Amino acid sequence: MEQLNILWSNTGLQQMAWGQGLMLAVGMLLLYLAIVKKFEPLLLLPIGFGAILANIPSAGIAEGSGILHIFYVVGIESGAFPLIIFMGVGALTDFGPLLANPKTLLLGAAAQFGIFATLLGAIGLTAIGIFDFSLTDAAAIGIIGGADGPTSIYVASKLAPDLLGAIAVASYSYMALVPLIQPPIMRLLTTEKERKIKMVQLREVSQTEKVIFPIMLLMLVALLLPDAAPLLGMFTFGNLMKESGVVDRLSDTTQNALINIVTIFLGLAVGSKLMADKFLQPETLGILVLGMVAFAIGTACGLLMAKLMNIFSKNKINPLIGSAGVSAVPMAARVSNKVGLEANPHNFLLMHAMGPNVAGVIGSAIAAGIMIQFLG
Amino acid sequence: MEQLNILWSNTGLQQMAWGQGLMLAVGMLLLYLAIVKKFEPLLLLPIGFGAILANIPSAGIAEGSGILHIFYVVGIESGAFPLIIFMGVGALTDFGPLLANPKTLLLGAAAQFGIFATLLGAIGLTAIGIFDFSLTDAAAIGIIGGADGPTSIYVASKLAPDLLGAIAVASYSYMALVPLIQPPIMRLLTTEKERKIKMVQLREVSQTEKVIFPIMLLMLVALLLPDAAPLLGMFTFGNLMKESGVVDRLSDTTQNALINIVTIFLGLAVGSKLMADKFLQPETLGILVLGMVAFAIGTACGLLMAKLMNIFSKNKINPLIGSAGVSAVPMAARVSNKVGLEANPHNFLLMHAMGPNVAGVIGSAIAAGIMIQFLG
Amino acid sequence: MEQLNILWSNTGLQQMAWGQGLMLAVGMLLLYLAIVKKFEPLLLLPIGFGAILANIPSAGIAEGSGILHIFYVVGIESGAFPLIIFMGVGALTDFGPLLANPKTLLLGAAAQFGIFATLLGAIGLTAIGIFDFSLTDAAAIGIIGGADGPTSIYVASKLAPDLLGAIAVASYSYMALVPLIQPPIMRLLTTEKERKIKMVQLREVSQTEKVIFPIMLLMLVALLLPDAAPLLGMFTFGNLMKESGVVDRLSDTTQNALINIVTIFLGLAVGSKLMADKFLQPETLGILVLGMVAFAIGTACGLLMAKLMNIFSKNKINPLIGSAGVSAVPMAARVSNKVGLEANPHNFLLMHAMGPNVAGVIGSAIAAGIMIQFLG
Amino acid sequence: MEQTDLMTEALNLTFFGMGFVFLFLTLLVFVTKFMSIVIGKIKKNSIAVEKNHCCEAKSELNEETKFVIEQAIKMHRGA
Amino acid sequence: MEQTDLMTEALNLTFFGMGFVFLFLTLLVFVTKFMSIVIGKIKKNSIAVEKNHCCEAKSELNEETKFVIEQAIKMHRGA
Amino acid sequence: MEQTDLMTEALNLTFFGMGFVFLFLTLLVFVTKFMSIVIGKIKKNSIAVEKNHCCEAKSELNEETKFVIEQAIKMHRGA
Ligand code: NA
Ligand code: NA
Ligand code: NA
Repeated sequence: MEQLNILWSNTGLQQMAWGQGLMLAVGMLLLYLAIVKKFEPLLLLPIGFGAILANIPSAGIAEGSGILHIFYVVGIESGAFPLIIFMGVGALTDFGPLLANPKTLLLGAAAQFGIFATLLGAIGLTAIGIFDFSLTDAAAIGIIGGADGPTSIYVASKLAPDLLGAIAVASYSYMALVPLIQPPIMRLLTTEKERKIKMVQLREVSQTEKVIFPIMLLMLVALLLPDAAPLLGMFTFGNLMKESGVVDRLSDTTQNALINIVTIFLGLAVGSKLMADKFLQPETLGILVLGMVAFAIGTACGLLMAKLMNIFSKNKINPLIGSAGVSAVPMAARVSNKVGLEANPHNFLLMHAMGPNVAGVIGSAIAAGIMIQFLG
Repeated sequence: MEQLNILWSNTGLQQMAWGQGLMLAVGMLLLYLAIVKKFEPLLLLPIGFGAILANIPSAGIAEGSGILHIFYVVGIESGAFPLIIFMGVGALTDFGPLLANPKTLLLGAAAQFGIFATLLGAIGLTAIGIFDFSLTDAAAIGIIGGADGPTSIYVASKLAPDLLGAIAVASYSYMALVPLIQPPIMRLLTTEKERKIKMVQLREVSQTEKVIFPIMLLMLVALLLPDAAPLLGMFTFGNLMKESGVVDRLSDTTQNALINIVTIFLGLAVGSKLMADKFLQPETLGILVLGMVAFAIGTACGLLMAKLMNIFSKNKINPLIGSAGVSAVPMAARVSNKVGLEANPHNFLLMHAMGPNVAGVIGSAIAAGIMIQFLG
Repeated sequence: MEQLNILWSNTGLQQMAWGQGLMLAVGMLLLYLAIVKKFEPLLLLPIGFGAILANIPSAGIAEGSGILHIFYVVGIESGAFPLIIFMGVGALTDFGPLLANPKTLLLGAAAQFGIFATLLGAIGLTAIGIFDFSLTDAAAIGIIGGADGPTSIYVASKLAPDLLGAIAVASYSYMALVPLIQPPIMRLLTTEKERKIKMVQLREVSQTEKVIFPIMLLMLVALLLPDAAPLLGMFTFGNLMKESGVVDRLSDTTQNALINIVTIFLGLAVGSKLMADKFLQPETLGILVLGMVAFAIGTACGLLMAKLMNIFSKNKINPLIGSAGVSAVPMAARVSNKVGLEANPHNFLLMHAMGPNVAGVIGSAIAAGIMIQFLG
Repeated sequence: MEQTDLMTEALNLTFFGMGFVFLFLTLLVFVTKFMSIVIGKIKKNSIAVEKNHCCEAKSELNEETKFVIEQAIKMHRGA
Repeated sequence: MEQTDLMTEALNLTFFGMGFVFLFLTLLVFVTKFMSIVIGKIKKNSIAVEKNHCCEAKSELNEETKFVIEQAIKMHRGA
Repeated sequence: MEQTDLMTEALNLTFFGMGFVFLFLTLLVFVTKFMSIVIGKIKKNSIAVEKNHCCEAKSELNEETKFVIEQAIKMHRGA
C-alpha cells in the first residue's frame, strides 16, 4: 500500500504545478508553430521539445545532473554551441553580393538601431515602473532586433542567462514572422515609385576578394572591437573555409553534420531554459513585445537609410532592400524581393538584398560586441 | 643496464596479471563474435576492442586520465551517450504498424515480465547464498531482459555501474542470439494451427497520427512516470524529428553521423568497464545466466499473452508475433516472420510483428523508469 | 567622453603589443601557406586562423574561459583530439602493401633515427649554451622527425605543452615540404643504377590478414610497450573498423564527419598555443631548425637502411622507397615514386613505397611510446 | 531476516512494476485508438476544404518563389 | 535618481553603440572598396603571366601523378 | 657536470630507443610473415569446404529474407 502511495506521490499529476502545465502547453505551441506553421522548425522544434522535457514535473531533466542541464552547461554556458553555429552560418554565407556593392553595408548598420531603440525601450519601461530590467537585461533583449539566433543566444548567455529562454524563443519566432512583420512597414515608408527602382546589375566578384574579405573583416574587428572577435572570428573562419577552396571536406562537414548536430543540442539546451519559474514572469511578456518592436524599428531604419543614401548617391538603390539589413538571412532578402515584385513584376531584388542581409549579420555581431564590452 | 631493467619492468609481459591475460582473450572473443559471427558488430566490435585496450597491463587507458575512462565519465556517467543513441533509435523507428494495431502494445507489456522474473531470480540466488546481488544490482541485471542495449546501459550506469560491462555485453550478445534463443520456445508454446493464423491486413496510418503519437506518449510518461522521461523523451524526440518532416536535415544527421559517432565512443567506453578486477567475478557468470533466462521468459510471456488475447478478441492474432515484444528491433520481428513462414510459406508476419517489437522498446523503458524511481 | 576613452582604451590598436602584431602576421603567413601554397591546408588553415584569434589583443580567446582555450583543454590536454584523429588515420590506412612485403617495416624503423638524432641535437645545443631545452622538450621536438602530426601533438601535449604550438606548426609545415626536402637527399645518397632497380610485383593480400594484422600489432604493443597503446590502440581500432567490413557505417563516419569535425577543432586548439609570449621565443627558431634536421636525417637513414638491406637480401629493393619510411603519408611515397620515374619512366614505386610509409607511422608511434615511458 | 526483507521488496517491485507496465501500455492503447478516431474524423471533414485552400496556394507561391530565385541567379550569372 | 542614471547610461550606450556600428561598417565599406580595386589591378597585371606559368605546369604534373597512381593500382590489382 | 649528465641521458635514450624501435619492428616482421603463412595454409585447406557450405546457405537465407521483407512491404502498401 505504501508503495502505491510512493508511486502516486511521484507521478507527474500529483506534483504538477500550474506553471509546469502551462509551460507544457507553451512547448506544444512551439511544436505546433514549428511543424504546422513551419516557423524556423530547425530551432523551434528542438526548443519546443526541450521546453516540454524541462517542465516534466519531478523529472529534473533541466536541473542538476539532468541531461538538458548538462547540454546547457557544456554547450551554451561555455559559448561553444552558438559560436559553432555561427561558424556554420559563415560556411553557408556568400559575401559576393556584398562585395559587389559594399555601400549596402550601411543599410546593415542602420538596421541595428532596432537593437538600441529596444534597449532604450526596456530601460524606459523600467524607469516608469512597468518592468524591472537591468541594463544587461535590456542589452540582451535588444539583440533580438539583430535577428540572428546564435548572436542573441551568445549575448544572452553572457549578459542575462535567466532571460535566455525567452530571448531565444522571441528571436527565432520573429525571424519566422519576418514575412508578416516587414511588408506593411515597407509599404508604409516607401512610395510606389521608389519600390519600382531598378538597380544596376551586380558585378562578378573574384575568388581572391572572397578569400581576403573575411580575413580583412577579422583584422578590423581585432583592431577596433576585440569583444566581437569570438563571434565574428568563428563566422569569418567558417566563411574562409568555404571560400578558400582548399579544405572542402572540412567546409562540407561544417555545413552539414556539424551544424546539424550542434543545432539539435543547442535547441534542446535552450529549451531547458524555458522552465516555468523562469519563463512565466511578466518580463517574458515584455521581452516578446520589445522584440517585436526591435524588428519593426530595425526594418524602418534600414528603409530610411536607403532613402537617405539615395539623396547623396548617383546609382539609386531600391529602398526595399534596406529592410533586409536586419539580417534574418535569407528570409528578409526574400521579402524584399517579393514586395519589389508587387511593384514591378520584372524587378528581381533578391541578389541586391543579399548584400544588406549579410551586412546585418556583421552589424548585429558588432553591436553584440559593444554590449559585451561595456556590460560584460 | 638500469634503463634496460626499467624497460623490462614496464613491459606488459612482466606486469600482466592472469586476469588481464584472460580479459584480453575475452576481448578477442568479442571481436570474433562481432567480425566472424556478425553478432551485433556495431556495438560488440567497439566493446571488444575497448576491453582489450582496458586490460593492457600498466597502460591505464581505462583509469584516471586514460582516454577510455574520459569517454566513460563524459559519455556514460553523464547519461549522454545512451540517451543520444536512444534519440537515434527513435529517429529510425516507424510506429506505423503499432498505430495500425495498438492492442499489440499489450504484447510489449507482457514480454517485460522477463525483466522482473530475472530480478526475482537474482534476489532468489542471493537469498540462497549463491551470489550477492543487491536490489539495485538485480534491477539492472533484469533490464537485460528488455533487450534494448541503450536502456540497459542507461539503467546500469545509474543503479549498478560496477556491473555495467557485464550487463552491456550480455545485453548485446543475447540480442544477437535472438534467432537461436527464441524459435525453440516459440515452437514449444504454440500449436501448428496457431502458427498458421493469418492476420488481417494492417491499415495505412496517416502522417498526423505518426506526428501526434510521440508527443502523446511523452505526455503520458510526464504524467505517470517522470523517471522514464529522459529515456522516452529522447526516444520520442528522435521520432518526432523524423515524422514531422520539417527538420529532415537534423533527422538525417541523427540517423547517420551522430548515432555512428556516439556508437563508437559508447562501445569503447563500455569496453573500459571490462577490466579484469571488475569483470572476472562470479557475479558476471550469474549475469550471463540470468540474462539468458530473462530473454527466455520474456519471449514466453509475449507468446502466452498473445494466446490470452485471442481468447477475448475477435480478430485473432498470430501468437508468434508475441515473442517480438521483447524488442531486439528488428531481429525479433524477423524471427517471428521466419517461424511463421515455416508453418505457412505464404504468411508474412514481419509487419505485424513490428508493432509488438517497438512496443517492447516502450515497455522496457517504462520498466527502466520504475526501477530508477524506486531504487535510483 | 569617458565612454569614448573606455572604447579607445579597449580597442586592439591601443593594447596591441608588438608581439601580438607579429603573431597576427605569422597567422596570416600560415593562411597564405595553406591557401595559396596548399601546405597541408586541412591543418594549417585552422591552425593559422586559431593563431590569429589567439593573438587578438584583449579578446582573451585563447585564455581562461575563451573558446579556443576550452577547445584546447577539452580536446588536446585530455589527449582526445589527436587520438581520435589517429583513429581516423587508421580507418584511412591500407596495410596491404606492408603485408605483402613485411621487411619494409625495417625501413620505417631506420627512418626513426631522425627523431633521436634531433633529440641529441637539441640536448647538444643546450649543452653548448645556445638554447635551453630540457630532456622532455628535446624528446617532443624530436618527434617532429616522425612526420606524423597527431603523434607530435599527442607527445607534445604530454611532455612539453608550452612548445606544442611551434612543434605542431613545424610538423605540418615540413610534412608539406617533403617534396622539396627529400629529393636532393635521395639523389645524393643513391646511384643512378640503384634508382633504376625494379621491384617484384606485390602479392595480393587476403582480407583475413588485413583483419588480423591490427589486432596482432596491438597485442605486440600491449606486451612490449604499453605506453604506446593509446596511440597505436586508436590507430589499429580505426583500421580494424575499416578492414573488418562489418561496421561500414562506423568506418565511413570515422573517415569523414568525425575526422573532419575533430580536425577543425584540433587545428583551432593548436592555434591557441601560438600566443605571442609562448611562440616568440628563441626556442621556436631552434624547433624549426631542428625539425628540418630531423626530416633530413630520417630521410637519409631510410635510404641507407634500404641499401644495407640490399647487401643481405636476394630480392633487391629500390632504395628510393626508404625515404618513405619517415611517414608523411602519402606524400613521401609519392616523392619516392616521382624520383624513381625520373630514373626510369616505367618504374612505378608508389605501391612499394606505401609499405615503409605506413611502417613509419607505426615506428614513430613506438618512438613516441618510448619517450612517454621514460620521460612522461 | 534481511534476506527475506530483500525478497519481499523484490516481490513488491515486481508486482507494482508489472502492474504499472500493463496499466501504462493499456492506457496507451486506449489513448492511441482515441487519437486515431479523432484524427480520422477531422481528416474526413477537412480534406476537401484543405485541398482546395492552403496547399495549392502554397505550392503556387513556392513555384513563384522558385522561379524568381532562378531568374535572379540567372541574371546575376549572366552579368 | 537611480532610474535617471540608468536612462543616461542607456542613452550613452545607444549613442556610442550606433556611432561605433556606423564607424565600423563605413570603414569596412572603404577598406572593401580599396581591396577590390587593388586586387583588380593585380589581377590585370598578372593574368597573362600566371596562366602561362604555374597552372599549366601544375595541372600537367597532376595529370602525370594521376596516371602514375592509376598505373600502379592497375599493376597491383593485375597481380 | 649537469649538462654532461643530460647528454648521457639523451645518449642512453637514443641507444635504447632506436634499439627498441628496431627490436619491435623486426619482431613485427617475423610475426607478420608467420601470420601470413599460417593464414595461407588455413585458407588452402578450407577454401573448398567453406565455399560450398556456410556462404551459399547464408546468401540463400538472405535472399529469402529479402523476398519476405519486400513482399511484406508490398502487401502493407497495397492495403
Ligand atoms: Na542582424
Ligand atoms: Na524491450
Ligand atoms: Na613516422
